[in-house]
Order: sequence, then structure tokens, then C-alpha cells
Amino acid sequence: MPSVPRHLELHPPLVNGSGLLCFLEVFQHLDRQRAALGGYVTKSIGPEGRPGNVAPVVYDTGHVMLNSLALPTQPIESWIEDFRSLPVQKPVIGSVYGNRVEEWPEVISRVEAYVAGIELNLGCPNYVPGETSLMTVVGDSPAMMREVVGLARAATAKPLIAKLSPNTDYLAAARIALDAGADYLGCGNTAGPGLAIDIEAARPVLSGISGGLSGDAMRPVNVKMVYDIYREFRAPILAYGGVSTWRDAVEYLMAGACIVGLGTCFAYRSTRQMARLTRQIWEGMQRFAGSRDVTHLVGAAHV
Amino acid sequence: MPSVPRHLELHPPLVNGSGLLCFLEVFQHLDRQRAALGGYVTKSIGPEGRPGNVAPVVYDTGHVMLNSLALPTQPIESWIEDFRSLPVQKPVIGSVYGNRVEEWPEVISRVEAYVAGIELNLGCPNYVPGETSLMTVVGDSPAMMREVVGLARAATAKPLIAKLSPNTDYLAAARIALDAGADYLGCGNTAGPGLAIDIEAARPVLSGISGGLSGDAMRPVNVKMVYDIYREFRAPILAYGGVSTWRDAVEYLMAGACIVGLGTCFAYRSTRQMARLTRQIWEGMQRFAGSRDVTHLVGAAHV
Amino acid sequence: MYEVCTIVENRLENPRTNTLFFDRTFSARPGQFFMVWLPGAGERPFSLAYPNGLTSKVAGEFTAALMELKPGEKLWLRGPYGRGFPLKDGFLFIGGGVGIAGLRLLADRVGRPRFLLGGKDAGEILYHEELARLGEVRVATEDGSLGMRGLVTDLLPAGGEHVAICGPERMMAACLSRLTQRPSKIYLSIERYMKCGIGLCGNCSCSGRLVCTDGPVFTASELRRMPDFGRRRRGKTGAWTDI
Amino acid sequence: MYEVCTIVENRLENPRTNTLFFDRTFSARPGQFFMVWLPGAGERPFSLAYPNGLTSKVAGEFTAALMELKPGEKLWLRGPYGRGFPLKDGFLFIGGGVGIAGLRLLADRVGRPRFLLGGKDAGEILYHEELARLGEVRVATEDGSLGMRGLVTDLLPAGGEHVAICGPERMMAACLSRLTQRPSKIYLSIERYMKCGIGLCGNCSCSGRLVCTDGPVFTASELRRMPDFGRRRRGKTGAWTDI
Ligand SMILES: Cc1cc2nc3c(=O)[nH]c(=O)nc-3n(C[C@H](O)[C@H](O)[C@H](O)COP(=O)(O)OP(=O)(O)OC[C@H]3O[C@@H](n4cnc5c(N)ncnc54)[C@H](O)[C@@H]3O)c2cc1C
Ligand SMILES: Cc1cc2nc3c(=O)[nH]c(=O)nc-3n(C[C@H](O)[C@H](O)[C@H](O)COP(=O)(O)OP(=O)(O)OC[C@H]3O[C@@H](n4cnc5c(N)ncnc54)[C@H](O)[C@@H]3O)c2cc1C
Ligand SMILES: Cc1cc2nc3c(=O)[nH]c(=O)nc-3n(C[C@H](O)[C@H](O)[C@H](O)COP(=O)(O)O)c2cc1C
Ligand SMILES: Cc1cc2nc3c(=O)[nH]c(=O)nc-3n(C[C@H](O)[C@H](O)[C@H](O)COP(=O)(O)O)c2cc1C
Ligand code: FES
Ligand code: FES
Repeated sequence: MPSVPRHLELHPPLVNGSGLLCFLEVFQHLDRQRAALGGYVTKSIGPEGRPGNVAPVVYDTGHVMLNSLALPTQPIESWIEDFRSLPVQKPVIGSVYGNRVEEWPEVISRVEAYVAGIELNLGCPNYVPGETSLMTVVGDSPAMMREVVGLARAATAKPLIAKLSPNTDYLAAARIALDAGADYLGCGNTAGPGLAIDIEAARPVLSGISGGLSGDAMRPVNVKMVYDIYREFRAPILAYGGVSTWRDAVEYLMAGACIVGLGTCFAYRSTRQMARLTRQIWEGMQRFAGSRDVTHLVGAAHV
Repeated sequence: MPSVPRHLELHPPLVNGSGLLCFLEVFQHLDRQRAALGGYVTKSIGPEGRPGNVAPVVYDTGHVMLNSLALPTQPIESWIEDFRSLPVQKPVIGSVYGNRVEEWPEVISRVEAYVAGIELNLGCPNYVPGETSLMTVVGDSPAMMREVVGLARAATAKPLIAKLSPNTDYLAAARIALDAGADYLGCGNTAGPGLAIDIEAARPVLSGISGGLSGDAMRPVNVKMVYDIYREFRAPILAYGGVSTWRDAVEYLMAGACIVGLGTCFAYRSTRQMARLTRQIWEGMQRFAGSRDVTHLVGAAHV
Repeated sequence: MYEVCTIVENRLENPRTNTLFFDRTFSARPGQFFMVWLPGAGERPFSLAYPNGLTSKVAGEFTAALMELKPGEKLWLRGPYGRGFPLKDGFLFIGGGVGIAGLRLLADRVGRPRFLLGGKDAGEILYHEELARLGEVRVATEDGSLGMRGLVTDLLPAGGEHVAICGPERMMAACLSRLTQRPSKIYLSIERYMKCGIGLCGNCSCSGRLVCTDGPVFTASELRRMPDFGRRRRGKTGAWTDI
Repeated sequence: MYEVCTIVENRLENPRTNTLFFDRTFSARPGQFFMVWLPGAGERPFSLAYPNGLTSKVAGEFTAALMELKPGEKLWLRGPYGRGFPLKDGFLFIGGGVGIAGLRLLADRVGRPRFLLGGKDAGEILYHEELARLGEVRVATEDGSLGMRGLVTDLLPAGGEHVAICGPERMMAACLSRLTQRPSKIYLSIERYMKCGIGLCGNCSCSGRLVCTDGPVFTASELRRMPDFGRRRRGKTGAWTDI
């Protein structure tokens, strides 16, 4: 394994959350729209093409966003074709998952040449009814987590992010992930999960029955996750969850994150508005920090 | 143990959540205001007086409510004095907790003569920094949970509600609670917990550092809890979490609850407005149900 | 967050196309769309053809279920979403098959409309009489059963200050090459496979623009910079399929 | 959800009372209150004495910390909360000690105010000159260092169409028995131990009414049906303490 710096150089330290924007041509377009994202994260790439759940797969209760996409992914060949034909200027992080332990390094070795880093999706709470939840199994099993991260570490010399669920014993999971060689912790995937019933239909709305919570309302859950993990490990953290203003991004920095991801805030916005939002967030962060470098804010809420 | 029907007769099937309204004279007053609550739940009564956390103990992020009251309770003698001097027309459910296993039945035996039922607070995520979280210990330990519910069952012949946390393996906890003699499952306490940082202060807002999430945004979390537990056990369920309209209450009935609790929806309202809100919720439920009896809606979302 | 309506009429437009009328109206700008949920059957994007109705052509399970709906049954809508047409007078409408449904609402809201409609046969020419009341209608059918025998593109070029096109993507692409209006005055409503309808899932990408929030209406000048238009789209898994 | 302000002046009113002036104003109806947070020190309920300032009397740790604040330091407020005074002309104000702070904002907003102020000594009579510019001021001090020697109740009965009272609860209760106005025209601002300030925790109950959302201003007729007034309050644990 060559010794390379396992550090993501992202300017600004903002990315999209995996599963939002998803595809390389969307990243290209947001770049053209001058989005203030220092890098992009792909939709989670799995070992073989699958559609995930059928719609309804997102539901906005009016107070929180639920989704049960359940890891749709185009076949890995299509991803590779996209990597080859749709070059993105900014670093692209490949989010990956496997259904079985040995699939994780397989997927990574197929895509790692094309990406600046690998994010392991270890914490998606969604599933297709009837299937066993892929992620919950990994996220809840320390042994499997250790194995998966270890295999992933062996499969790439690039920065490795272990994206965890806020809904498990994340301190234990973070320790395992770091021990097994993760460079960054991703804090975190969607919260809950939750379930919404439409009372006129008298049934759950999402075809996946339940779905992960995202958006502003769940931010405190992931801020706590970042805060707790930073306090315990002082490890580099990529934070996701409910960021929609620069204040929210600063909150995550202060909790201990060094990179902040944006997701549900893109809802209902055109790509032009999304790009503008990222600029507003980045400008606000710099104004608050008093500089283009915001690293001095990282962990500032820890007394 | 005399064989009594362990069933709560509440008309309407609505209560306040424990920790909201709290005191007997507030229940009296809401009754005078013609609140459409069929019963009241006390603030959780502990073995000895304690103030819990100092303010700030609640924080409204604008998207979700956090609280870290951390189980303040007046001394049990004061509670008993209140039970004696402040009679409430409607059934009052005594919410209780202990710091050590043997304290639970002690508290119950002190208060059970004055109440229509006992609710065990097995799932509060809040704590006073420095203290070990009382509830998390019970909620996360199957053995302790079994012992506590068993002792509680032996200490009262009245309806016994095991109020659980949505943040643990609640199916396992529910099974234990039912096996150990609980008549109802309380689904559930606050979600998360979460943490909010004020960026100008660069520190967590709540003096308890983190706090449980309540209010509209977390409703899907507890609806899922009710749905899952009902599907598994068809047990009587008292649901709490994010109810602020009659539609929300119906959603919980359809998920499987037979009694619905109201909490954070009372925020920012005068007692008169609280009482009016409860009437609106109850009227809407009856209108939707087409009758004063709404039991046919219980579990309706299960196909 | 769904708005629920009750079907009051299910009108058969032709053997594979029906219009569902609701007991209420929805406010949407012409060209915007709704995600329509039929519990058990799924959720799909639809434009409204009327403030109180949508026209659907059977393409698979969901649209087949819409065909079977009876008065009294319910439908769940969330929206309106996306960017619609501008409300300007002097529109030339070009509709192919059920695509004309996506223009129907606009036709009622603008002055001096003119219509070019195309379809396989007379049955596919929707709203013929209603539109004739609003402005001149010229028709092309492949079998010649109504209007000219041929394709709607055979009716081009034609007048109109602005153009609104909705129909099969290849037909729309073909129209573009025959129109003489400035590209910024030509508006096309396009379709991509939509999962969320609100800019989250990315599946509706057309050359990186999200059809659900950037569109579904784009100008011809915008589409020029979207090479996937007329060429390929992402399916359920995200994989490409040719158009 | 806090609004942050910066202290521009910390004015010492007397050795144990200070007024903090902010760099901004807050809009609140007179009688409403804010929860004031000083990170590290805690959070407590306060009325505003000015649109841009509050007056605080040292009662313990928190108020001691307020006393020490320097210009340039920050203060966090959430609110305004609760029900304030009606804005009517012809108010008789009765203020005891720092209680007059709770009336200060109202005095500026109503016509024909008259003031009865009481305190231990001259130092406790806040805003004397400011109020004298608005209307007649009569003062009673226990040591006779200003105005009449005695209690503010000794100045009663007195005129005024409406009455606004704020001060120690026993003093307020004593006033009630000496006032001749109709109880529905007498408004009192009362205090209870507040944890949340927004109707959730129940700790501020006074005979079952929540002082934070039903009050803090009540009429004398309301207080008649609240036997705990003048008698007892719940402390930090919820346990009763006598007044
Ligand atoms: C903005 C917009 C407006 C539309 N308005 C209308 C309308 O007014 N009338 C009408 O008949 N149709 C309209 N459609 C197309 C309609 O959504 C599809 O016909 C419908 O989804 C087919 O579903 P199905 O289950 O019957 O067929 P399937 O068997 O699911 O699919 C058949 C074909 O329909 C298309 N399709 C399926 N699902 C989707 C989806 N989620 N998003 C986009 N396309 C899909 C694909 O091309 C697919 O190959 C619109 C589509 C979009 C994107
Ligand atoms: C609606 C309202 C408006 C108020 N406005 C003012 C004002 O304008 N100026 C002013 O000086 N004071 C005001 N107070 C009182 C002020 O809140 C207390 O003086 C302050 O909380 C004392 O805090 P401490 O830490 O200094 O004292 P502590 O040592 O905590 O307590 C001393 C005493 O202060 C009171 N107190 C403490 N905490 C609270 C609390 N959370 N809620 C209510 N009372 C409490 C109790 O009587 C307690 O015994 C107001 C109180 C209320 C309820
Ligand atoms: C529609 C949707 C799809 C998502 N898909 C993925 C995914 O494929 N892989 C993943 O790791 N996280 C996925 N997530 C989680 C997000 O990346 C992010 O962690 C989460 O939504 C919290 O951030 P937010 O509140 O800003 O949306 C998805 C979230 C949403 C809303
Ligand atoms: C301020 C506050 C205090 C609470 N105190 C208690 C408590 O003492 N015991 C308990 O079992 N639950 C307590 N809870 C939880 C509520 O009873 C309820 O389960 C939860 O708030 C979800 O309902 P809601 O969203 O309607 O508020 C408290 C909640 C709040 C907001
Ligand atoms: S349909 Fe999901 S982003 Fe457009
Ligand atoms: S202070 Fe909490 S209810 Fe009034």
C-alpha cells in the first residue's frame, strides 16, 4: 500500500450528502452553476443494479422529511461508464455499499480509480419490505463492521470515510471504524427511522413502510453524534443532517466536523437555487469565521 | 393480588404526556376549562426530591423541541400531600421512576392508592451531567427492565403502563415489559436525544448538554414504534409524540394506539388555549370516526 | 401532505386514455405537475389537464389502475411542483398524443392560441372540440383518420410568437429542427423518471438539470445545452436507456 | 432561537440593582417577559424595563452575574412570552422595589399615568425622574429617605381608572385589600419559578394557571380564584414554599 496522505482537500469544506443530486452529470451541472461545494458524493454504489423501493419513496410530513429510497443503484458498469464520460472538476467521493461482506471491497476496487475518496454507507435505515435491511445488519454488528472497514481499507489507499447511523451505538461503531482504518467518520445517515400514515388511505405512505428522517428537525440528533464522537476521538468528521443555513454549518463545525454535507435543504429548489444556497451558506460561514479558513471553528463548542 | 380489570377507562381516550402540565392543581384547572382529556398523567414521581437540571432546560430549535428537564420531582411527601388536598375528577395516572431497582416498587406503593394507574418511566433520555443517566440504564438493560416491571406489577393491582424509549430495541423491551406484567405499553418517551449549539455562545444550549426531542417533527419515530409494537403484540398502547392536530391523533390510533397523549403541542398556549386545543382534537377525531367511539380506528393502518 | 380528492367522473377519451375529474380544483401554473398517489398502486408524476382533472394514458400498472377508478374513489396529490409555462398570448401549441394533456391547462389561460395536434389516429387527438373553441386547430394523424395524414412535424413551420410543445421526446426533438421561432421563445415540457418530484433523488436528471425542479418546462435554448435531451434518460435504477 | 444582543451600558441603579442596555430593541407588549440566557450562568425570566434594556436586582447567582456584565458582552433572549397589560389610559401604577421594572415599559405607552412607588429606601425607588416626567409620582420608603415614611400600601386608596401592580407578592396582596377599583380593572404581574417559560414544564403553576402563558399579568378577579396567590409557590423541585 503506497503511503499517501489520506486527507480530503475540499475547498470549501462542503459536499452534498450521498443520495442527493446523485449523478455525475448533476455534479457537473452544479459546478457550472458555481455551487460552493468543494466536492461531491455519489449516490451509494452497490454491487449490482437495483431499483430500490417504488414510489412513494419520499414523504414530507410538513415537519420532517422521510425517505425510503432503499439504495437504488445503477449497475456498476454504468457507474464506471459515467465516471469515464462525465468528468467532474471537483473531487468526487464514491459512496459504496455491499450486500455481503466480500462485496464491499469488490465495489471499491471497481470504482476507486475514479474517485478522490471512498465513503462506506454503513448506516442506511431503509430497506425494501421483504428484504433484510442491508445496512442495519452491518451497522448493528460490530464484528461485521470491523471486517467491512478492514476490507475496505485494504482495497483503497485513498481517504476512507465510515458513514455511520445516528440510530445505533455510534461511539462503539466509530471506535471500530477508526481501529479498522477509517480516516473520517461520516456523521451520519438519516435518523429514526420513522413511519407516516395517511389517515384517508389508512396505511403507511412510504412503500418501504418506514423511512429515514432528514432535514432541519433531525439536526440535533446528528449534531450530538458529531459532538460525542469528536469529544471521544478528535477524529476528522464529515457531518450530515439538517443543514440549511450557514448557522447550521457553523454549528456542525463547532460540534467537531471539518466537512459539512448538504442534503434535504435542496428540496423544492432548482439547481440554480441549490447552487445559490451553497454560496450563501459558504459566504455566511466565512463571514462568521472572519476568514476563508474556517478550521479554527472546528470543535469550538467543546469547553 | 385481587383480580381487578386492568383497564384504563378514559373518556375521551386522551391524556397529557407526563412532564407536561405536571401538577394536580393544573389538572384541576384544565378540567375547569373543560379540557377534552379523559385522564391526566403526573410528572414522573421519584423516590426523593430533586431539581433536575437548571435552566436552560428546554430549547425550541424552530424545527423541533428539545428538553433536558432530567426528572425533577418534589419529595414524595409533597406529592402525597397534593394527592390528598388537590382532588382531580378525572382518573390520574401516576408516572414513577426509581434510581435503583428497589426504589420503583417503593414509590409505587407510596402513591398507588391515589391514582387510577401507574406509568413506569422507563425511557427518559435526559440526565444531569455528571450523574449516570437513570433511565437509560433501565431502558438498555433487559434484565433490569424485567426486574423493575416485575416488582412494579407486584406492587400494584392497578393498570400498569410501561413507557418505553423509541431510541432502543423497543420490540425486545416491549416483550419483556408485557411478559413481566405490564398492561399497556407507553410509546414512547422523547426521541433522539439531540444537542443544539448556540453558535454565538459556542456551546451547547441545554445545561443538560443533550435533550430528548419532542413535537411534530418526531411523530414519525413514535408512530413507527406504535406500528411495530402493535403488529408484533396487539397490546394496548398509549401513544405519545408530536400530536398537535386531530389528524395526528387518528394517525396514532390507526398505527395501533388506543389512548393518545398530548405534550409539546401545549407550548406557547395559555391553559384556556390548551383546553380548546384538546377539544378540537377530540372533536376532529370523532368527526373522522363518525362516532363518539373511535375504537374501530385502532390498528386500521395494518393491512 | 397529500391533498385528497374524490373522483366524480372517469371519462374515456379513447380505449387507452382517460380523464379523471375531481371534486375539487387544484391551483397550479400550467406546466407544473403533481405526484399522484394511489395507495397500493404507487405514485407517479402527472400534469393537470384541467384545474379539476388529469388525463392519463395507459403505459403500465399505475396508469392501468387510473383507468379503472370509479366515481367516489379517491386520489392523493402532492404538488404543484416544478416550473411551468409563461402565461403569454400568441402561443402555438404542438401536442403529440397524450402530450396535449400537458398543454391543456395553458390553452385556457392565454390569448390567441393555435393548435397543431398529432397522433396515431383520430382517437388520440384529445380535446379536439374544446380546443377548437379557443383557436384554430390543425391535426395530423398517422392513419389519416383525422386531419392530414402524417406527423405533426409535417404541419411545420407555422406561425405563433411563442411555442409550447409536449409529446414524445423524439417528436419534440424533430419539431425543434423545423421551427423558425427564436429558441428562447420555444417551451417544451419534458419527462424523466421521477422518484421524489422535489429535487432530492436526482433520478430525473437530464444532462444534470433536474427536470422536477428546473423543469419540466425548458426553453429550446436551454435544451440545446442538454445533450441528453432526445437521446437518453435514466431509468428506475439510474441506468441509462436510449430514447 | 435566541436573539443575541450586546450590552452597551450597565447602569447601576442602586448597590443591588442595575439596568442593562442593549444594542438593539425587542418588541414586546408591556408585561410580557423574556427568558434571558447567560451561557454558563443559566437562564431566568425577566421583563424588559425599556425596549432596549432590563433592570435586575441581585437575588442570587444569575442576577449577580448580570450585575458584572460589561459593555461589549452579550446576552441571549428568547421571547417575548406570556400575556401582558392592556394598553389603556388612566393607569394607577403601584410598584414595589424592583417590581417597578415590570411596569416601566407600560408607563411609556399609556396616557395619564400616576405612580405610587415603594421601597426600603430612596435607592430602591427606580426611574423616579423619568416617571415624574410622565405623571404624578408619590413615594413611600420604609426609612423615610424619600417621600412618605411607610409602605406603598399606606398611599392607598388612590385614583386611577385601571391599576397596574408589580412588586413583592405580599405587598401586592396587601394592595388588593385597599384598592377601591373594580377587580377586573386591577392588573398584577406575578412571579413563579419558571423553567421553560412556554407552558411545558408546569413549574410556574399558580393554582393551576400557568404564569408563563396565562400570565404573568392577571386581573384581581382572576387572582381571587387563585388561592395560591399570596400564599405559596412551587420551587425548583416542584415542592411548595410559603410566600
Ligand atoms: C412531469 C410529468 C408529467 C406527466 N404528465 C402526464 C400526463 O398528464 N398524462 C399521462 O398519461 N402521463 C403523464 N406523465 C407520464 C406518467 O408519469 C407515466 O405515464 C406513468 O408514470 C406511467 O406509469 P405506469 O405504472 O403506468 O407505467 P410503468 O410500467 O411504470 O412505466 C411505463 C413508462 O412510463 C414512464 N414512467 C413510469 N414511471 C415514471 C415516473 N415515476 N416518472 C416518469 N415517467 C415514468 C417510463 O417511460 C416508463 O418506461 C408525466 C410524466 C412527467 C414526468
Ligand atoms: C415574569 C417574570 C419577570 C421577572 N422580571 C424581573 C425583572 O425585570 N427584574 C428582576 O430583577 N427580576 C425579575 N424577575 C425575577 C428574576 O427572574 C429572579 O430574580 C431571578 O431568576 C433570580 O435568579 P438568581 O440566580 O439571581 O437567584 P436564585 O438564587 O436562583 O434565586 C433567588 C430567588 O429568585 C427567584 N427565582 C430564581 N429563579 C427563578 C426562575 N427561574 N423563575 C422565577 N423566579 C426565580 C426565586 O424567588 C428564588 O428564590 C422576574 C421573574 C418573572 C417570573
Ligand atoms: C432522498 C435521500 C436519499 C439518500 N440516499 C443516501 C444514500 O444512497 N447513501 C447514503 O449514505 N446516504 C443517503 N441519504 C442520507 C443523506 O446523505 C444524509 O446523510 C441525510 O439525508 C442527512 O442529511 P440532510 O438532513 O441534510 O438530508 C439519503 C438521504 C435522502 C433524503
Ligand atoms: C418538558 C418535557 C418534560 C417531560 N417530562 C417527562 C417526564 O417527567 N416523564 C416522562 O415519562 N416523560 C416526560 N416527557 C416526555 C413526554 O411525556 C412525551 O412522551 C414526549 O414529550 C413526546 O410527546 P410530545 O411530542 O407530544 O411532547 C417530557 C417531555 C417534555 C417536552
Ligand atoms: S424526481 Fe427526484 S430529483 Fe427530480
Ligand atoms: S415555566 Fe414552564 S410551564 Fe410555565
